[in-house]
Amino acid sequence: MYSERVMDHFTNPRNVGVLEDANGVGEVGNMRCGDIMKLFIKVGEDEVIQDIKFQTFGCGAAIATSSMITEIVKGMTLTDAEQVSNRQVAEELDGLPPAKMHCSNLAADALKAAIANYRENSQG
Amino acid sequence: MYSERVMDHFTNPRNVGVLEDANGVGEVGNMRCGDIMKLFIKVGEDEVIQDIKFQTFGCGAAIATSSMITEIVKGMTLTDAEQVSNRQVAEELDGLPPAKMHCSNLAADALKAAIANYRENSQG
Amino acid sequence: MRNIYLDHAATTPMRQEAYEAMIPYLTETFGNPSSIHAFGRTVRKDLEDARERVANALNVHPREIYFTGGGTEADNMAVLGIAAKLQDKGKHIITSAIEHHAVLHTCEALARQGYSLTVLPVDKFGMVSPSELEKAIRSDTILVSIMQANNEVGTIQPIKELAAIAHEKGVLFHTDAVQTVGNIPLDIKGLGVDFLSASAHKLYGPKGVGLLYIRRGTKLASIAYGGAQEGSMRPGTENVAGIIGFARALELAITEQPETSQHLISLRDKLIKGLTALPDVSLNGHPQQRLPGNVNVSVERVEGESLILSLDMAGIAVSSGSACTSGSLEPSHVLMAMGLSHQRAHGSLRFTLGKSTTQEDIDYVLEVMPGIIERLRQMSPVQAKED
Amino acid sequence: MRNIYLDHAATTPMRQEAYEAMIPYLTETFGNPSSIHAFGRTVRKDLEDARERVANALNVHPREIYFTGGGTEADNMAVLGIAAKLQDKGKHIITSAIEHHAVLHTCEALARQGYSLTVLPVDKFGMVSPSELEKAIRSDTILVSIMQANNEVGTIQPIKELAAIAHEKGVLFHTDAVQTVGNIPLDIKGLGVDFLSASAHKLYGPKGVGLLYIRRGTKLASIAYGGAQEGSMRPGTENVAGIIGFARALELAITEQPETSQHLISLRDKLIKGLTALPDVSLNGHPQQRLPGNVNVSVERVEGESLILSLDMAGIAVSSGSACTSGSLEPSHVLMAMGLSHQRAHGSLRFTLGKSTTQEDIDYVLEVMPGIIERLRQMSPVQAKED
Ligand SMILES: Cc1ncc(COP(=O)(O)O)c(C=O)c1O
Ligand SMILES: Cc1ncc(COP(=O)(O)O)c(C=O)c1O
Repeated sequence: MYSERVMDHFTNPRNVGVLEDANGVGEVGNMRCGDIMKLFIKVGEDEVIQDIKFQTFGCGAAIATSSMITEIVKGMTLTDAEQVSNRQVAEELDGLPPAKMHCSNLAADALKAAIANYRENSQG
Repeated sequence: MYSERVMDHFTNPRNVGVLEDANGVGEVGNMRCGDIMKLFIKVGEDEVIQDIKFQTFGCGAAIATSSMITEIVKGMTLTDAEQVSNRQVAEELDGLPPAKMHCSNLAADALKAAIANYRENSQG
Repeated sequence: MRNIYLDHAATTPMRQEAYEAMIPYLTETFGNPSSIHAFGRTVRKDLEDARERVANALNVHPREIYFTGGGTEADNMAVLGIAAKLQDKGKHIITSAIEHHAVLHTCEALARQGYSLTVLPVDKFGMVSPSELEKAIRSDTILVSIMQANNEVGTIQPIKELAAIAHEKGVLFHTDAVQTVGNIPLDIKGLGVDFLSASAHKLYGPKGVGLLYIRRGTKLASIAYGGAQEGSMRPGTENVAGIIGFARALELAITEQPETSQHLISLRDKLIKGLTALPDVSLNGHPQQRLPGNVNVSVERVEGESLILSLDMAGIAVSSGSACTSGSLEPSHVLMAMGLSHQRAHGSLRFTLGKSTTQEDIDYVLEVMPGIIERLRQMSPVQAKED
Repeated sequence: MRNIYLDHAATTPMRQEAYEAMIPYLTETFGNPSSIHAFGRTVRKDLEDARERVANALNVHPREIYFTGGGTEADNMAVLGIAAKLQDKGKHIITSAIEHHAVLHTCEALARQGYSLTVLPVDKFGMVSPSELEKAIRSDTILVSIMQANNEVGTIQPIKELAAIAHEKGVLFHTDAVQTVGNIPLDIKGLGVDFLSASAHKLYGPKGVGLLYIRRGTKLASIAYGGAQEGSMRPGTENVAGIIGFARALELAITEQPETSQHLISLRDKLIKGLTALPDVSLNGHPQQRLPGNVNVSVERVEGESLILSLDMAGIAVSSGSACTSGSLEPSHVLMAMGLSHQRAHGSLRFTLGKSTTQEDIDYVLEVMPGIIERLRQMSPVQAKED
């Protein structure tokens, strides 16, 4: 069902947890469809993502995509990070089962939400 | 499917053929349903069936019932012979498959037709 | 690595006796039972012999047994067959909210075709209420279909009582007994049902074969057309090997049922006790009226598929009612009908024990579960309520 | 005693390779392909692999293959599925008078439900006329279903031409290829059909499994409801072992088809020649457009079941279109549609040859036939016309 990469990220998820000094937090999904992703980012002065962590309630795909996106965007500028799509995350994981492409593949959305939250915070 | 007795009568039918000096002939069945039985009887002065032969176009059950009835009624008086029923013939054969009870079990009818024919002949 | 199969409600391993009974029909004894030559007659005899043995095991008449291509087909035959047969009498059908999709989706298809459908609710234990059924029956009701035991949560319904209520009002009663045959005592005549579905692969027989019991004197319209096999109710050359294997498995399942049940109940209760002792893990389904081998729990703040994957990596095979495992976006309709929150439904885990399950298997499950839950909870954004 | 099986159109012996392919799935590899744990995933993979191999053998896409519980089920799915799907477009269905009951009875059931049915006649060889089809198509025609080759008389229809006529008028085309797969060259894409039925037990595979090819882009309503197996078209736990055995048998049948056909044709022609040289024995079906293994003759003045029984006692297994063997009071609808007299229909005899049939088998048949015919004719009240 899942690729080895998915199983690797499910088994050894990178950057799990709460980022205490986050300046952007995004949460997407809902309990109805059984996937909730929360991304914490710490954005530096240069608009670079210095640190990132996630918490996810969800299936193997949800956890793996969360883990994968933290690896992808760590060190990226916000502008670059915003370009990352859910599809790209799935590709980095060597694909996801068709049924999983929709509901469990929200990591890029969570990131966008976190970036939006950061921008709100830093403007206000 | 068929009892051993049926198969015995099918394989070694008794009294097959045309009775040249028959004084009663009965034919029942038709080609539509695929069973035709012809019974020839030679009735003596004492109304006893002295000889009997059959010709049958039909399945195993049709041939076996024809053969069986010739054995049953040979030597019987017409009054006794008329009492023989299709069911009785089937019982003497240790039964017939349900599907065969209707179409292929016409021997007693053929006999009745032969007796009726004899009576007609002897009255006329 | 361990290889512990605790998903017997999904399917069971074939038992050796059933497999061995099938071998001749997959090799030399290949005739078509409809053929009248010797090759055919041999197989016909063995097929009818199998029907008789099944009927004996179920204490019904051989002519009441119709072999099918599985439990789903048996359910479809009963529900669609009655609907077509009795449509002039009425078009109202009653079922329950926790039926297997083989019944529920079939009833829903009828509803789309203009039938009227009442889906009875269940209580928090998954129980249908006899008085609700009584209230639901109308003058145009033609069928009540309620499963004997639920495949997800294991709740056993009071079928005898429910069937009696239907019959009192002159309504036919079907029960899906796919999960019960061989698992609880089964007395079809005593239950008083008109139709009953079973499936071979749930009782250590082959996949792709089942049966529908049709009480003598009741008639169904057939839902497929062709040859005269199975009284024209299930046309098509019979899955002879499958039927023979089914018959063998069923006979044995019924004979061994008292012993098997006892074995399963003791392991089940041990597993329930151990799991529900873990923090925020609760039992789903009825505490007493429950299939011997069924343990269904919800693990708060954790999603079911993640639990399955984690257990799978530990060599334990189980299932879940989470959306991710149902192929749809919704979690189990059974758990939702029982009033579980989305979180508990998504975090459900079903262990279904079988004949070969051991104490050690249960011990091992209880050993690895805390760590698995802990790890996933640490990843979860859903926090425990402080008290 | 001899034991010569010449009833391969009824069913074929399982081939060793198919049986061996099935064994794991009747023993250790028992998971439910819908389960997401390792036990399930293994089986899912093997099942999808089987689908792919079948698709490759048939030169179609794996997603065009739907496994079923036999040829009858595939036929029902196609005919009932299109009828339900397109009922708003029209309710006229066209089939032929010589279809297998799996198609004919299904069409007749639709006719009872208010569909309009045209049953195309056939000529004395059992051939459907393309121009008759063309004339029969109406603006409300939704499906044409014509078998590729007839199971009784072996006549092969010009499916490519017939399908093209249907398509020209925008009508979908189904063909029952149960008797042809593995017996004649099969090019589904070339034929241009939208749906095609096949059955495993006619090609040395197991009983109770078949397939429906559904051309991509066409859609059927499903006729059974339950789980999401086979794209929800055939719900219910898959007959995994059967499907795996089917795949193996089908692959091999297609690969070996040229060789098998050649073998069968030479034996067939020898048998036809020998039988029709006997007095008042005539060939039924088409002299050229004929299945490689099919020999169907009528023996004047003798009834078919008697012939079967006599041959059976001589160790030869064959079948007949006589009423006695059909379980009804009427002889074969196929022979009657071809205009045979009742006598010739009742006196029909079908020999269907298979892979393992030998020259010696044919010699032996030709050796015993004269005596058998003679004996039965001597019992017959039907006399030869003197000329
Ligand atoms: C032409 C044809 N169609 C359909 C069928 C039905 O196939 P099955 O017996 O697998 O249901 C058969 C054989 O019985 C057949 O010969
Ligand atoms: C309660 C119940 N009914 C019906 C079915 C369907 O049976 P089958 O898979 O044999 O079609 C199942 C199992 O899948 C079941 O658990």
